[in-house]
Amino acid sequence: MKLAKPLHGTTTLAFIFKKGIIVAADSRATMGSYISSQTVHKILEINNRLLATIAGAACDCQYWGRYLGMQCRLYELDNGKRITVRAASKILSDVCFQYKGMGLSMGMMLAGWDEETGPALYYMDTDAQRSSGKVFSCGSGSLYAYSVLDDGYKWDLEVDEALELARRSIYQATYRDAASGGTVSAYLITPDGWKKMLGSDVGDLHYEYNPTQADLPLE
Amino acid sequence: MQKSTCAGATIFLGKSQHSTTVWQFCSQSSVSGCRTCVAIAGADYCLAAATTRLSTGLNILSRDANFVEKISNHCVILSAGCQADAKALQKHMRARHVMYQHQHNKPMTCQAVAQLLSNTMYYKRFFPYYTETLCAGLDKDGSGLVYSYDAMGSAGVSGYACRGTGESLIQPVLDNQLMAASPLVLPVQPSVSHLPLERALDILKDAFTSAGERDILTGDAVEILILTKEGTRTERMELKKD
Amino acid sequence: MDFLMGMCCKDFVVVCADTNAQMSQILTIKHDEDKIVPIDSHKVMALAGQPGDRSQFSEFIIANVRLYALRNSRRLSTHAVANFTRNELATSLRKKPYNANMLIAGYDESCGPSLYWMDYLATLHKTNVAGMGYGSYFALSLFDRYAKVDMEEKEAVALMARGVQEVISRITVAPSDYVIKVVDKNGTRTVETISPGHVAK
Amino acid sequence: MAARRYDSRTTIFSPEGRLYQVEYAVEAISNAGAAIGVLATDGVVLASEKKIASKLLDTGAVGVKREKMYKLDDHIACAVAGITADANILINHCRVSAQRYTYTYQEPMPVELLVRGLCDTKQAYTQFGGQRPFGVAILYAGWDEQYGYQLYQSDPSGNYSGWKATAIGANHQAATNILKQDYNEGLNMEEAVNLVIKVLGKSMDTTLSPEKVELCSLSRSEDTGKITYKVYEEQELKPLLDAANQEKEAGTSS
Repeated sequence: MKLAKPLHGTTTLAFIFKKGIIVAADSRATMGSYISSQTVHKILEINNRLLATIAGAACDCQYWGRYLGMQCRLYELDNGKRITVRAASKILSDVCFQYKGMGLSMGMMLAGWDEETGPALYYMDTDAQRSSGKVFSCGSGSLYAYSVLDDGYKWDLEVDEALELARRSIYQATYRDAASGGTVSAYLITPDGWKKMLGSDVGDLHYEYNPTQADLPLE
Repeated sequence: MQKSTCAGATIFLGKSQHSTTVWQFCSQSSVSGCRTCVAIAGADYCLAAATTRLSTGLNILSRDANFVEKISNHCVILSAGCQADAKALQKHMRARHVMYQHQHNKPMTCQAVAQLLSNTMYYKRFFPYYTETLCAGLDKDGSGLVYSYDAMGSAGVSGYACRGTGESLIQPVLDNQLMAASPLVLPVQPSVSHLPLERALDILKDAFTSAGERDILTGDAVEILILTKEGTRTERMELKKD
Repeated sequence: MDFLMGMCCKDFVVVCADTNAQMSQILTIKHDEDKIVPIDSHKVMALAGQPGDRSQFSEFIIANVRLYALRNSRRLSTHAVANFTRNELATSLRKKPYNANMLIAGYDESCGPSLYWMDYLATLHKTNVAGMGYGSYFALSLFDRYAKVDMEEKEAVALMARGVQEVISRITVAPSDYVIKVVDKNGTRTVETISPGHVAK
Repeated sequence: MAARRYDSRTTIFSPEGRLYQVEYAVEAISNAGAAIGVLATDGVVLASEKKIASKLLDTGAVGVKREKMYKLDDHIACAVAGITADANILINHCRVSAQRYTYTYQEPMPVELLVRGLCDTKQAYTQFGGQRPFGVAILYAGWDEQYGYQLYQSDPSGNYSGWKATAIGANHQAATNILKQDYNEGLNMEEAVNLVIKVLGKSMDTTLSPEKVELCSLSRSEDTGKITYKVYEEQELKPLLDAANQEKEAGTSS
């Protein structure tokens, strides 16, 4: 019997650019070599302004993601305004620090558009590391995703270019990383909130990117 | 040093060692419990089935054990894995449901049971219920819902699911027969082929029969609950007794 | 792979730290992580160690130092901050240790600039030259050779930049980006950032 | 009689908004031996009157010889007026907090911090029920880096304040009046010692004598930075007291 559904076989990424924030992820969950799900929601919709990507143990990410959603709502009720990404990420990071060394396993990115300061993106994990930044990727496929992402990233990308960059990065990661796969989902965050922009099955994507035998990458 | 992005080698090494001990404790060899359970959601029904064999390692303790807990007329919980933990979890959920009814004067929706189940299981994050659980039922319109969990309560909603030792045998069959597009795909496409009840029941029975042929721990009989808006009925299908 | 160094001269103290945030030994996720955090206008704390412990511990110390200033309308001296920090680190060492090494640099009205070195075991040492991490092997001998107590700020910063260059060229796993800050009677300021390898987009 | 209903508990206000128990505690101190402090440019001087209850009391015994003056840390000393037993508790509190501060910060505790810390404790006893307030007023003399020489006074209510010269205990009203007249800005330690003894002599009912008077000073060497807490021994004290007694006599006879 398998106890936890580890999502460390995962590729997630997020980046800020001129027009907003792109958040993208694959959807595979594995237990050892068994694919336990191809339809995991690795981008949690914390509320209608905040998105979190998850990697690590699914149960930890889901539970604490839910907890974060609750805390964010309570903050809104207490203060009459939306919580900043910075504050929300600190809530989660403090939880991680509190449980440090006890076996929790999460690698998350939190993205959203703050009312006063604009787009914000944080990376945090169960070592209680927490960093803000413009470009992050997380999970076992992140190294593959990073190189494609870094190569194509520019501040003044158009929205469709950015979405394509995200999709391509995740796709390339699923191509090399056996633990990543399923569907590429991509969201766009703007001042109005998030919107799911893409959902592409990696199986179809492969033939879309490589329509003929000649297009296939060098083996 | 502390972690590696490549499959989090260090973190998960520690973790899988932990899981292995748990494994040794509660998997096929020693702990008694249900072995295989399946749930299938349809447009106007939900099927929930579990084998009735209770076994400890290779010893069969009972051929007529019950592993499906009916929480309400439109929600059941099925658990594979350690029987003691499964019963503890199911009884706890039933008690919570009774309390809910006293407080709210109505039964819990299947969605609420599913969420409560997830929190209940995560509550024991550091000493989990050694069970893989399914929550199957109907929404307020009478169409089927299936939620599946790992031991610590991570939940996924799907049209059908299998848990237990038969999972790797039955799940691919269900995928083949029932899976459509991924629910994550845009533009949205139907992700489950909703079969007529009789057809789904046939597939379910065939799947168990086949699993019984190849899995030494699946056998004896299958208890099948058929939940519809009109009510719940139980079917029993005999499997080979070997 | 964190790298810190510090140098205390007659009228000022210079501190340098790398600015890389790593997710693992082989992955840098950020090139502008400021590891030299201000304690108050005339004190800074440069930290190395586990990222989580680093930030949690420094936030805790800074909050307490600020609380003291508010409660008592009086600032703690650099000496007091260093000893307070040591005390907290030593206390938690036997319970829930913080894996954080640090340099504390400050300028006091009464006694001028000062620099303290402290490791995660709460060893505290007041010194005029300090280094933390593998880079310190190179930086320290360079300081021993060239550093003088009456150096101009410019000279000191230049010497520190030479230390960074040496670290980059000799250490196989050297961080790619650095920042140098100065603390003197006018407060704290960033004087130089060094990013030879990384091209920011 | 009206007060009766409101004075049995420390934490209950009377309809006039007074805390009788606290006021009674302040009253108790007015009957205790006086203590006087004067701030000088180069130090702080404290003096106090000891009441000798019986001829048989051994004035050389440890607890009796130094009954009013206590060193709290290297740089802080105090004189107490009131119930000595209560004072002992508070003094211990001060000493522990001073050492704890040094332990944490490796530098001497600022004087006001110590005074405030103690007054927080005193205050608590006027607010939380079940216990009586401390029947002690204290004069603190100290030196720190930021404010130099300082003189503070605190009473059972937990109020504290800084002074150039002040008095607590029996006849403190009279003593402060004299201090007001005779205190000169910028006086030095020697002048401060004389002033303190003069005021003590005038406010005491009897003549000054070494077994009835305690005198101490706190000063810092400019060269070494070392702070000296000095308690005047009998041979040093006697000539000063005799001179004051003579002056007092001369004053009354003329």
